[in-house]
Amino acid sequence: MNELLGHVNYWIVIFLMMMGLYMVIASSNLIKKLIGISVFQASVFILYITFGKITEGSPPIITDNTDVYSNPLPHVLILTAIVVGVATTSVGLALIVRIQEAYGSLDEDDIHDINDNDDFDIKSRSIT
Amino acid sequence: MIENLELLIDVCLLTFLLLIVFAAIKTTNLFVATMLFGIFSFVTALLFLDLDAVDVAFTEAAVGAGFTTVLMLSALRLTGAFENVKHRHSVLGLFIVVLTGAALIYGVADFPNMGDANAPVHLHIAPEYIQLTQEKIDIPNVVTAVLASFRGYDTFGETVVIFSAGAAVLLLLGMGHAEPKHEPEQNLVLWVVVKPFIALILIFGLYVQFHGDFGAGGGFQAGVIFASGFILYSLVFGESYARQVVPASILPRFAALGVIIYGLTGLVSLLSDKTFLDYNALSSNPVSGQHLGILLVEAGVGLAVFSTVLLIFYSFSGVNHNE
Amino acid sequence: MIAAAIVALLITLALTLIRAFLGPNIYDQILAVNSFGTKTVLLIVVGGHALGWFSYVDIALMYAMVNFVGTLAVMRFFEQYKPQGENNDY
Amino acid sequence: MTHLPVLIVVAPLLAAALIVLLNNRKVAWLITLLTSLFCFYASVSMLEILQEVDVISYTLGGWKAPFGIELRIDALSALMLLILTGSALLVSIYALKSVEKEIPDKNQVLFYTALLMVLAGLIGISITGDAFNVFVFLEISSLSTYALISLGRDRRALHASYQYLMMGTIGATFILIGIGFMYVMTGTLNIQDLSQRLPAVADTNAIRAAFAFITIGAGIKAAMLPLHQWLPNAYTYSPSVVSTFLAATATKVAVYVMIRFELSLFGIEFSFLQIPFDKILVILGTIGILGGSIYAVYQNNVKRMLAYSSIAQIGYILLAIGLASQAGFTAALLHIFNHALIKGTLFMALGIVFFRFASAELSIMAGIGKTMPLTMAAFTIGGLSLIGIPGTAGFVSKWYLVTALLDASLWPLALLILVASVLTLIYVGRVIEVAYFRPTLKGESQLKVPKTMLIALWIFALSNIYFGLNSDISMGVSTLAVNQLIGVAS
Amino acid sequence: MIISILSDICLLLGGILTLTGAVGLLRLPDFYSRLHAASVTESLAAPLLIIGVILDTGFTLDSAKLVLIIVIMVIVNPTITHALCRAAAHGRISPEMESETEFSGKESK
Repeated sequence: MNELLGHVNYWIVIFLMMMGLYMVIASSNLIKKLIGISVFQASVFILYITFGKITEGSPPIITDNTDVYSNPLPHVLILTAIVVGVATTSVGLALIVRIQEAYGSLDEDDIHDINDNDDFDIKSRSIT
Repeated sequence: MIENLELLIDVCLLTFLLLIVFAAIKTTNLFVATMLFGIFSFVTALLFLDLDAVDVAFTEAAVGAGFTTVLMLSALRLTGAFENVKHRHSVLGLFIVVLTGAALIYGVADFPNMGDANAPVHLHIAPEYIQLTQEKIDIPNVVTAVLASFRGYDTFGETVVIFSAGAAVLLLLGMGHAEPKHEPEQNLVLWVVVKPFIALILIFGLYVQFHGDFGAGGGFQAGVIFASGFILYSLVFGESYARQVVPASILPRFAALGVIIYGLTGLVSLLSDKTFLDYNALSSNPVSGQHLGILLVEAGVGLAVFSTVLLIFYSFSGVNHNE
Repeated sequence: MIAAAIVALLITLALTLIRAFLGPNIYDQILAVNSFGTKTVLLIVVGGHALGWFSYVDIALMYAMVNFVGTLAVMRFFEQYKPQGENNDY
Repeated sequence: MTHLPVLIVVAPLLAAALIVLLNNRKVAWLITLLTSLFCFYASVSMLEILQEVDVISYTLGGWKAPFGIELRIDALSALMLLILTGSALLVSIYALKSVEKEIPDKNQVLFYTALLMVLAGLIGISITGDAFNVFVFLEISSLSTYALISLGRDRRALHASYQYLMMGTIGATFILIGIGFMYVMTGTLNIQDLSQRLPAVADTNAIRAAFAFITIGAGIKAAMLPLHQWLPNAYTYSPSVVSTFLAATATKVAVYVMIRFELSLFGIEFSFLQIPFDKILVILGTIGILGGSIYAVYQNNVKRMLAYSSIAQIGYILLAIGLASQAGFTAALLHIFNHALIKGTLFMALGIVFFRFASAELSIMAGIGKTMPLTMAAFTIGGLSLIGIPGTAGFVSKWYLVTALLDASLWPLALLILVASVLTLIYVGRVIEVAYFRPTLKGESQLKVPKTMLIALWIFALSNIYFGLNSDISMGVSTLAVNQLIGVAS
Repeated sequence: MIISILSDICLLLGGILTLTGAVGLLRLPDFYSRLHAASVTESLAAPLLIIGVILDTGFTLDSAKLVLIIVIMVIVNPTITHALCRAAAHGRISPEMESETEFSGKESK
């Protein structure tokens, strides 16, 4: 019972990570990929916070009521990581907006086709 | 009893997360996917709260559920692409995912149980942090102490990350400008409700900024909350009014100023031959030096985050950014 | 009693989530998501009180604000949104 | 003086912020130049200090090591610093005219900001003694890199940047997972502390998984062959200044991360005895060398050709590490250094071609050996160095690599290096043939090549020859670094 | 004693109300009735639950903030409902009625 419940967070979080990663790889839409990567990152955050938890512990804010505090370090790390994550997301979104302007599509397959066309154009120009 | 309840909430929330992500994978509508991501962040934040990570929950709610969602929606509006997202089934992708999952499960297998007070994580550095915070820094919130003092260099890096994100978005999209055509339609009910509400948000932002030593909060959260006040204003009354209140051109400088405040606070210690970010040098009394240092640093962070967040919002909501 | 309220809220959240999945149209989903947000605030208040979460009130306050801003953003950008073939649904 | 370790990171960061505050193009360039000059000075003087002490340690915030963050500069870090700051200095001289030409006016200030932040991020990674800090600085450099790449004129630059963002973020998150796994088992983040605490828990799944995740994460960033998809496009479509700087530094820092984690943190014993990591590296390296070189032969865009060549060169470095011998490590570090010189030269020369013709297609380069003699001469030196002709820097590192291979009696692989050199000869030869032996295209632009660009290019090119003839400095630092690595680990 | 009983009653009522609201949200036939179910129950359930908590904590700074949350929710919920309803009417979602032709939400502006 304890063994199972003690790791249940980890199992579910791993499953979440896998789903996030799958979303990145399997969707052809750029925005969905970005959502996927955010989900992937957020699951890693949950993993970290799970490390820091102590049963019956209280948040690492010193009060007179208790002596058992959860570990503050993962919290600090994840605060940093969340900010990094949102920074990445905003840069990604900015890129997406520009890609939509430049290509008229947000579908990865379409973009690859257009890129191949561009390559072909350059080749044919250089031959003639 | 309390532990069981905690565990129950924990498991329920995790299940919600799974369902939400599953739905997000399934949906072909980007609008829906974005909103699902919004509640994903909400539930994640709630989970953090359940796992004792108050500050993280605060940040995730402000940044993940609030700002990221607004940003994604703005991007959706700019791209105008909402629907008919194609699915593709990638065997290679599935293989990579399963491989990663297998590696994770393999690695997690001999982790200590969740919540085990005797896990190595809780024995090595964490107890010293709690003790040192009480002795040398003397503020209740250990997370703030570790964030701003023990690992202040990381936080400096984090401020720079936010700043560089602002610079990157500015490079990509420019500041944009408001266009009356895209202003929101007039809605009297909203106008009346929102006005006092904005004041409330701004006051709350200030409270979070200066209350970070004692409870959940700090520069990051305050910066985002403060910015979301202006974002709200812009959403309801229109871009052009918001830009009159806080001009876009001033924001990059504010953000830079935030980074510089942080950096200079660190550099001051070099003058009295202490190392970078050693706040003991700021005052004759080490403890008050720490307090002052944390205050200054949080102010720098708050300023940088506020201006960057608002700047990014402007960049995304403006039009004709790329002439 | 407070435990019962928490359980009720959890079930509510689950049901709301189902509505968010089912749709059938975008407005239903917005409604469900917003309602989900509100219920989360309630869960924080009630759960925070029952489990003694630290400074849960501040967080609940912020959630309420974020939920409001988020939903308004949805409404605002919704003006540009033209669902395809919506008339066929109803 | 004692504060150099932190100033070398903080100076470019604050300078980046200052540039935004002042918001003037010329001033921005000047600040960038001065900052990189200062960083170069700092890294040289720290190299001097390292002649006397083993390691420079700097505790930030006045908190001693496992509690606060520590900066830790050993010979390996110093070598990286030398590469980073040296390239940054040359690139910032070069940038003045190149940026004026390629980047729209309104973006130039922010361009320099981003460039400085990339520099600061890479420096930060190289000197930090804290595992999580690596992640933070990795992201500082990456975010700015994404923006810089997207500034290329071609719309494909945007997509290349997006691809890099996706893969880079996955890589960084993998590193984060790895760090988390190590943290769970030991409770610390300080690299020094970790390396002492790891042996006690080395025989657990978690540590092995951590090893795998960090390797793959760093491998993505280093464009290790099966994980290389982002690199060719990113290098091809980014502005010249950016591709020069990235080609000279970015992937090497990722390799540095790999070396730092695998050799000094996990330790040689764990990496090479408990896990057959050496064999994996040899295989990946070999695939990288062959794959990269063969791809390069088939490219018509010279920038893309060089990008694939970079993948091959990463293969050489990984192969050398995989030998798990002192000679192998020395060869690897030497090649990291020399390859920075080589690729710096080649991409700078190409940048000048691009400056004139706004294209880096092979066909455009017909006959430019006559019209742009200085540029193409430098390109030729770089090309010869890439092939490994005696008298150039490339020869030195390849010589050491082949010797190390023969020491390990892996003569088939030594033969393979020869084959790869022939492939290199083919693709470099194609460019040189087109440039010198084809008739000049008509209607070429009369744009004069600015002196600053040529000066920077020639410093790079001559250093190829200098370090080819006199490898005391590079050899000395590499040997010192290897001795420290092995000493620390065993 | 009385206060704690009162608090329990509030919590219980609030819990039941949210549940009914959720069931309504799930089961009712069209958007407008679902909106109705969700928003009306919410406007009552939220204050009830929070008052239940306030009664239990006693009067501190926290309870003042909780009152603030009630105020926010009571103001914001109807606002959002209003905005959503308006948007739906503009978006030509029509309520499900006995005779479909009687009402169409077109152009209520």
